[in-house]
Amino acid sequence: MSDPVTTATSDNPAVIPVQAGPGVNPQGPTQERAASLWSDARRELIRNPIFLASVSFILIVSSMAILPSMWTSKNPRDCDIKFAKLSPSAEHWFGTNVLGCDYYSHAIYGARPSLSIALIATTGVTLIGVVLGMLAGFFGGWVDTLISRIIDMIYSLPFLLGALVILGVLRQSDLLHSDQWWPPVLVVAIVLIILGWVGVARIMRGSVLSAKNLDYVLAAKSLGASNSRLMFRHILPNAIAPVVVVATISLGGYIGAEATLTFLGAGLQPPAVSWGTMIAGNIDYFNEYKYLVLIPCGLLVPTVLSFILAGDALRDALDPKLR
Amino acid sequence: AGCQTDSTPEAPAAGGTIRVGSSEAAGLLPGFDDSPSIVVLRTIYAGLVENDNNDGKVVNQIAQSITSDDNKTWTVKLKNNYKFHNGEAVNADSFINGWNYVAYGPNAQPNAPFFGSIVGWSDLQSEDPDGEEGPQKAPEPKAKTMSGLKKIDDFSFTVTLAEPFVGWPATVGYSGFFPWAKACLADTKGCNETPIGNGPYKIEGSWRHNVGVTVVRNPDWAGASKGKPDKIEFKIYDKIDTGYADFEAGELDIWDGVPPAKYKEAKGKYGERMFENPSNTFTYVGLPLYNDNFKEVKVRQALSLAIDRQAIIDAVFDGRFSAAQGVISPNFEGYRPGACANCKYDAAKAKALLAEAGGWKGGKIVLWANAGAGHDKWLQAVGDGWKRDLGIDYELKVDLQFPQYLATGDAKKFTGPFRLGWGPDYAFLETYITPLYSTTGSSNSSGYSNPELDKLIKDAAAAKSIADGIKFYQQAEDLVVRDIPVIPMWFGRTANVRSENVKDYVYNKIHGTVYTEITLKDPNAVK
Amino acid sequence: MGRYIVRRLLQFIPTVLGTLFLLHYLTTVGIQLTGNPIRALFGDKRPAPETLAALTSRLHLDDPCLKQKGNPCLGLFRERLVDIGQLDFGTNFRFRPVFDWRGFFDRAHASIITDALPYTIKITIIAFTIEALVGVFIGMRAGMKPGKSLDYSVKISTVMVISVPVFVLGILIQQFITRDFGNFLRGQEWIPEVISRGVFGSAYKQEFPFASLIIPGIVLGMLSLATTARLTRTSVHENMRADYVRTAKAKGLTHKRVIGVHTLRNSLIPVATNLGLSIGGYMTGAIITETIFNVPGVGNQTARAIFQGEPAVLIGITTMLVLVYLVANLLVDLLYAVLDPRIRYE
Amino acid sequence: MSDVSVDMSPSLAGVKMTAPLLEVEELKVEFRTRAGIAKAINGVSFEVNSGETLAILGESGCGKSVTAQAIMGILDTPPGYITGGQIRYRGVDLLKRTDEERRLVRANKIAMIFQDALSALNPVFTVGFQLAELFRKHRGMSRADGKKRAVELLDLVKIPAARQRVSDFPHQFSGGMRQRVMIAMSLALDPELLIADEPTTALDVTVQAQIMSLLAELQRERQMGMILITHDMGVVADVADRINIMYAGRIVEKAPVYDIYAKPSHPYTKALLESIPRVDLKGQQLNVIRGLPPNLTRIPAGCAFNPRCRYVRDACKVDPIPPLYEIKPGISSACHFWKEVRGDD
Amino acid sequence: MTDVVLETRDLVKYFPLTRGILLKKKIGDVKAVDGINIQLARGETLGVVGESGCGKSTLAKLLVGLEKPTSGSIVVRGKDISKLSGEATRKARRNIQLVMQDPYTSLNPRMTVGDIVAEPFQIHPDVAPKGAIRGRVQELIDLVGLNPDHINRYPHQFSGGQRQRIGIARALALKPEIILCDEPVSALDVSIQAQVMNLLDELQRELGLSYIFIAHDLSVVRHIADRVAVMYLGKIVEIGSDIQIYEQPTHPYTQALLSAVPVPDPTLRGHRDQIVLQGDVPSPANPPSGCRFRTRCWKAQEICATQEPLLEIRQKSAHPSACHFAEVRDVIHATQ
Ligand SMILES: Nc1ncnc2c1ncn2[C@@H]1O[C@H](COP(=O)(O)OP(=O)(O)OP(=O)(O)O)[C@@H](O)[C@H]1O
Ligand SMILES: Nc1ncnc2c1ncn2[C@@H]1O[C@H](COP(=O)(O)OP(=O)(O)OP(=O)(O)O)[C@@H](O)[C@H]1O
Ligand SMILES: [Mg+2]
Ligand SMILES: [Mg+2]
Repeated sequence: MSDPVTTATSDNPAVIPVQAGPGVNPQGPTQERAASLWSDARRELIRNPIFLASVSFILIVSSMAILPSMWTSKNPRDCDIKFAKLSPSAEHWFGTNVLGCDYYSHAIYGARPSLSIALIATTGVTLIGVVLGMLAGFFGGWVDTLISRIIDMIYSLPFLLGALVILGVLRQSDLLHSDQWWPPVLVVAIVLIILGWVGVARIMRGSVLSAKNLDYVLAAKSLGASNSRLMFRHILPNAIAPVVVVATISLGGYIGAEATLTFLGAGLQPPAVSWGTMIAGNIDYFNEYKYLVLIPCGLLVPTVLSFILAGDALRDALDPKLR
Repeated sequence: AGCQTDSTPEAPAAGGTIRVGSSEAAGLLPGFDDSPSIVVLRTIYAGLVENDNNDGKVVNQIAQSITSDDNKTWTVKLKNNYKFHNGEAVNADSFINGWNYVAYGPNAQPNAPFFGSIVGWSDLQSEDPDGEEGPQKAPEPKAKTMSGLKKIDDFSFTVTLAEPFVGWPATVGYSGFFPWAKACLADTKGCNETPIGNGPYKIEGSWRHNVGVTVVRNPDWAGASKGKPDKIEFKIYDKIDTGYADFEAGELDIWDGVPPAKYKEAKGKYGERMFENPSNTFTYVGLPLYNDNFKEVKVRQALSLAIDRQAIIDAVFDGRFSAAQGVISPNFEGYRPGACANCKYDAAKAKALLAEAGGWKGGKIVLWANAGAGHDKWLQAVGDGWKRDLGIDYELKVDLQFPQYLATGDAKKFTGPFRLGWGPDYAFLETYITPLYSTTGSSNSSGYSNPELDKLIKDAAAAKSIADGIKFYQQAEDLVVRDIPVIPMWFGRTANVRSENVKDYVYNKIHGTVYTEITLKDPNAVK
Repeated sequence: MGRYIVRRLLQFIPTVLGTLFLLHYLTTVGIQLTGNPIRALFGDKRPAPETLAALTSRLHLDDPCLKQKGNPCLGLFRERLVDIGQLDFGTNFRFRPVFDWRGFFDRAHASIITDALPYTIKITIIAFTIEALVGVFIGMRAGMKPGKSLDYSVKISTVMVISVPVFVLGILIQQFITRDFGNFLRGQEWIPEVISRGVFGSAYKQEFPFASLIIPGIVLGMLSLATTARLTRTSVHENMRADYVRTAKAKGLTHKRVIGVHTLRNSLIPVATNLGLSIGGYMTGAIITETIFNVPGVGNQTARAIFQGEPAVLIGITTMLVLVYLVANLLVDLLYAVLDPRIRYE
Repeated sequence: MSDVSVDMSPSLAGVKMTAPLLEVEELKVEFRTRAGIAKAINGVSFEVNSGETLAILGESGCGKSVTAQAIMGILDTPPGYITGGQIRYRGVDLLKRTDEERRLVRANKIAMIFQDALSALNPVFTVGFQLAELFRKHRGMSRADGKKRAVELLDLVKIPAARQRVSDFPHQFSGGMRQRVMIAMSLALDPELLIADEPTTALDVTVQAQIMSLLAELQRERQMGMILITHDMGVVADVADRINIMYAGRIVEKAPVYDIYAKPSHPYTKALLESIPRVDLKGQQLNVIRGLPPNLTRIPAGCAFNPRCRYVRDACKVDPIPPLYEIKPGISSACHFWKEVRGDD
Repeated sequence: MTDVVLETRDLVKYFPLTRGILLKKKIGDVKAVDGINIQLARGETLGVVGESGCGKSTLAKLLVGLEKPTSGSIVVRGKDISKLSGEATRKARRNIQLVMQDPYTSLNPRMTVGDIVAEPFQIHPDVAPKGAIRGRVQELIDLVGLNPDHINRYPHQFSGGQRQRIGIARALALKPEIILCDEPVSALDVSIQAQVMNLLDELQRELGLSYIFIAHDLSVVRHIADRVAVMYLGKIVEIGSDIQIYEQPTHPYTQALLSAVPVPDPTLRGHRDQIVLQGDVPSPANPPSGCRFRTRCWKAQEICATQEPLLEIRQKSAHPSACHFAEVRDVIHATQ
């Protein structure tokens, strides 16, 4: 039976010279070993035009947020009521607002608070929500009961009430009146996080519940995998998809929520500008001066869209079945 | 002129239902002081006196006469043919008992302070023995009735004031002085839901909270004008934008108060169907005189002069307000145009004055307003003006909710100029002076104290006649606009719109739209 | 399972107590920080101190602990619990009772909650129906053909809805749909009033108790509708490749059935969570939509109570909402077991 | 409702009952993946007739399931694409028909038993629902009738206490029972052709024997053609009429069942048969085929089996690919050196 | 037995049986594993065969600690592992590994094959130094006959058999003392199956592994097992060396089972003497009294319904058999 008509390749498969195929690094295994869900996803992403477009847009907008002076030489606080509500012109690209401030510089300077609040809040909400939702779903029992009840409690509070009171408390520290730009942003973001993580946590808990008894989780368990490994290597990647969706969606919501809070006087303090406040503060003038609302919307919507599209692309890239 | 359209000789077609936009009242008892309450109360109640729809002059309604020799003890004589909707007669007791009820502290009626000038008022209030912080609860007040109210007979009584006040008869047209039926005093809760008034209209059914109040003509009304529409439907809106939107959708005949941002559009759209008139609400920027930076008069004058009121009104409010020319409403007897020289925009003069005063030393000026009410925009414009013309940078502090904001003001803790407003309590210009600027004024939030002014007020109250009194108050106004303890900004402007179906629109300078006198072109348009 | 439900119901008690305490604490801190809310009733005018004191003490806001920042006022909380235990939820600042169950049956006992609740229930039903049906439907359609034009148009339109603050959205809808388009409809004789004045009215109307809630309901449902649609899309997309979907295809079922029954059912588990959550979320939304469209419901009352700082109203309303929310959540959890029989509750 | 037993199964235009039940010709399927194009099927041809059982054997991953999916028309596209060939059912090329026409062929004419029963059954519907659905959607039966039929089917596949189990969910069944449910599902509509993709892998031998004899019986009764895909040489020996051996997406040998076992004509077949554990080899190493299955993105030139073949010569390592040499009527082999392999001459 | 590495004592697992969706109530127990006593010696392979649903997988899950036993104990080297907790369980698990039955669901769809196989090393970092993991993974992949090229692929890109091998590679990684194979080769074609079995054999010889090998394919079990246990409805009905079970089966169920084994020889088609069992498989929720097999047994008598036959050596059975009428019958060589 075993009269091996040996060819170079048959005996020890490990030494078969690996022919490089498309997408496989000819350098061989060292490089190849790098492949993991994340590195594959990265490779996938940099070839996805929609992802690239979204990310470019996000980068553009981020550069506005980080270095507004690169985009405009005007000071958003140079306002002259005599030049109020001018239509867009060469002097004022986006016209002026009701106080006679250059609206273009507002649009640029408005990026920073909007984006940073949205990003900080989304990150915080996602982190806390994912971790607590995971713990609740994974361990069940009293951990679940405790976390779920806390979720219930926070969830049933009216958002506005919670936000107003928490902001009131945080305001005592006078963070909202700092000379720095970030303390008020942080304060608003913290409020959004405190009240927002529960949604993500519930979604996460639901996904974990259905993922935790799958065979591959059991398999890892029987290998002696620690709970954290089960949760973060096995369950998390397979349960995160709905969270990504909710997180990217709420990112848009947070920009709006900041506007609502500011509108109620609880958020940023004017004359600080954000896109949300630009929309909220000018909605009354919409009939006559449409550009006052359309311009910030025109920045906000594509930004949120970019985040959502990028999130989608990320999620797809993390699903090997789609490859 | 109060009446917008010229009345035709023949009586206008009466009848029909008019639909009026309003908002949820705090209550439908005369003890409530908010305007949605008052709007309804004025149709179902009638007071001792009325303001004439044409010129705002005080005329007797239920009162036969109100007289005094010393401006201190007033004798009120009543007509005897008025009845409450439940058939009770309107007599001296209706007033005396009602006023005592409102004034009695534990009843917690918002209008209680209006009786504060009557002798014996403080006996009806309880005093906390160990201060507010203390653990003990306040005891029962000493008395249940004010000693200053004395019944002479069924249809006359006397009112004794603690201090002489020439304008007192003008104040009793206010809804807080409306009479109370016995049945109403017996069941105030029920009466709040289903009011028992004495006016030309009476409630149909009862108050549908947050939805509406409907009143119908009272056939037993003894007054001169019987009221034009058969029925007035007050529809309750929470936000003026919604109410206005519903007006635009043809659901309302009268809408009082076009939203500021829609004003320009509405003006073009409704043309002569929009009625405009200066209103009596006064907006000002108070200056904290308790703060060293604002002690210098010239600084205050400079700040006031550096505000281009008209530009702000035009830019932010589409020209919706009337820039203040003094501190008294243009609708009031005794108003003088241009009374305030420091209220005109004059950047050069402002700069000069500030220089004279030695410049500004307070660093960034902090502008205060309460949160969520949309005041930040125009305050920014004010600040921008200062920054531009006086080189004073500013910041806004607009994050305090109303109670906290007011408490901060009451505690004199504002660190910079603060926004406040004022509305008249009664149709007498005194209401714009004493509470705001007298040393002990109930709403003197700037901490202004000028003995000269206090004296003028005293003199005015003791004046022989109303006309005499007005002269003193005008002198007081002159002091105020010179010293600028508050920077007068503007008076509001009514912008009331009406549907095509409205024929005669009647406006009373003091109270606003007179719903009971409105006539319709087609009374049957709404079934 | 029965025991599971009983256990969950028992857990309601600590949750409700917890929420009540949280709320009590928030309102207390609110008062401690911002001062006596009664003061604001008088607006810019400063009230006579006596009047203020009288009102304050009648509304039980004169407890000294309300002046000590950070004090949880446990005594007040206990009193409040005792009152609530006796179904006495107190009154608002205008002395209207917050809750009186008899108000559901008898106008003479009308109270804030019994007046407001029916409207909110109606608007919630409308919002929920729209969210569930429309959201799941468009999400499913988008998920079936990912990357196609429908997918993108759903994506873009949901992004619009999501990123524009609700009140802006509501105002725009009011301007363009109920006013401009509505006025056009009202100009047409042949259109029944229930459409032109009811559905497309700018505000809630007594005459059209259901029709005039449709647009507010849509606005209310819109935000979570977007989430539902996106979630459904993702979920369907993920499950499309499942082996049992292949089986369904092999059974010769129509594409519609393969997607609509076999894929969808499995995809609904995360969606169900979201739907359950959105019932709670509606309250935040209702505060805004009800105000914009003048619906005299719970949201409207909550908004008023928040801005006037009326603790009794807030606590009364929230107690009720918490119960609604908890029941909704319990139902969602039970729904899990229906949707996914592999989950078992013991 | 129960007398609505009209055959709602539609007929396909152009069907010739005289034509062979199923002919697959030069079928090519590829998967376009990120790592390149995996040529899973590279020209597979075979036919099945009514009443006949064709067994397809081959290494894991050689493309058996993909072939079956291509016939059913349930290949996931993307990434799988049929790039060539024909699949003729009764003379009609299914690949040229519309989706709707193909849909009606599924389950009605050609049914399939899936390899993995747990994931192939929908976890959220009861077994009864999933069975009754076929009757409801294809035969227009009522729910109650559908359920009745579902119980009958479960009985047919020997599920104990079928009446109660019908409302259980798949996860409540053991692996074997699930597989039987799958079988029941495929037989529900009396298909003309049954594709059984490892139908008994999860079954114990007693049940397997029952199921196989059940299948054989039904096949006899209904003149049903069957494609049996399996690894179990014993089962094949028991039920197959003809055998096709697949390797790397091609058929390398075709022969009647007796011939294969007696005298394999392809080195791969030979090696495969030698790997079967036998009593006499107890305690010894089993024979294995050395080397690795080919990477489908880079199939070697010439005969795909050449790197692992004992009989390999230079000719095997270059194109053209060895054609299917017809050895005798009904027997063919894709080996240049089939004679040597058979030990003929 | 001398070197016992694993022993179970009266191992029992009941699953609660519920009805209804909303208001589930317990209506009984599924007696999946009902009093199993086995011993596994070092270097030994115990085959477990039996009807599907008789509790084989449940037994395996109990042994690796994925299910908690209802009662009874599992003793590994003198320690009752079912009573351990936390870290100790994780340590204990290292020694006893499971190859799962279902290759489709037992691999994380979002991990590459390389990561899946490397995972045991990451969980137990003391097994291989970090730098060596890669090499070990490749070795293992290679060992189970997969192309090391595929290390970066995801499970869904493999055929069922390929996936099963990934599972085996993962279980082998830690070189455990005991490997539980729950039908490890049922999805494999015979040549790969042979490879896997050779591999298991080799590993056993080299490392002295012990196996519990669950399979339906009796010829595979026969090839690999030293001893064989036959299960029926949660109980072992017969246990003995491979020769004893295959050549001299004494329990009727074993006999029926063996007679049904298909033989890869078409010439024998229709000539084998198959014992066809009558009746339905009873439900494990409500097993028959006495002998559980009696409802389908051709030898059943009254005593079978009243008295449960113990698993013991009997007059006509040289090895333990749970039948009152145990008697040798050669079914394998029987032809008609
Ligand atoms: N989605 C896919 N992407 C890439 N390759 C795939 C995909 N699906 C299947 N393949 C490849 O196609 C080939 C054939 O797979 P198929 O499932 O038909 O094998 P099989 O013969 O059924 O094997 P087994 O007997 O193990 O089930 C395999 O090599 C597999 O790797
Ligand atoms: N989680 C569970 N809940 C309820 N019953 C279960 C559960 N798991 C298994 N069972 C039942 O326990 C019995 C034994 O199942 P098990 O999976 O151990 O069988 P098996 O011998 O492995 O069968 P197969 O050979 O088909 O895989 C079966 O009747 C099954 O229905
Ligand atoms: Mg296969
Ligand atoms: Mg099993």
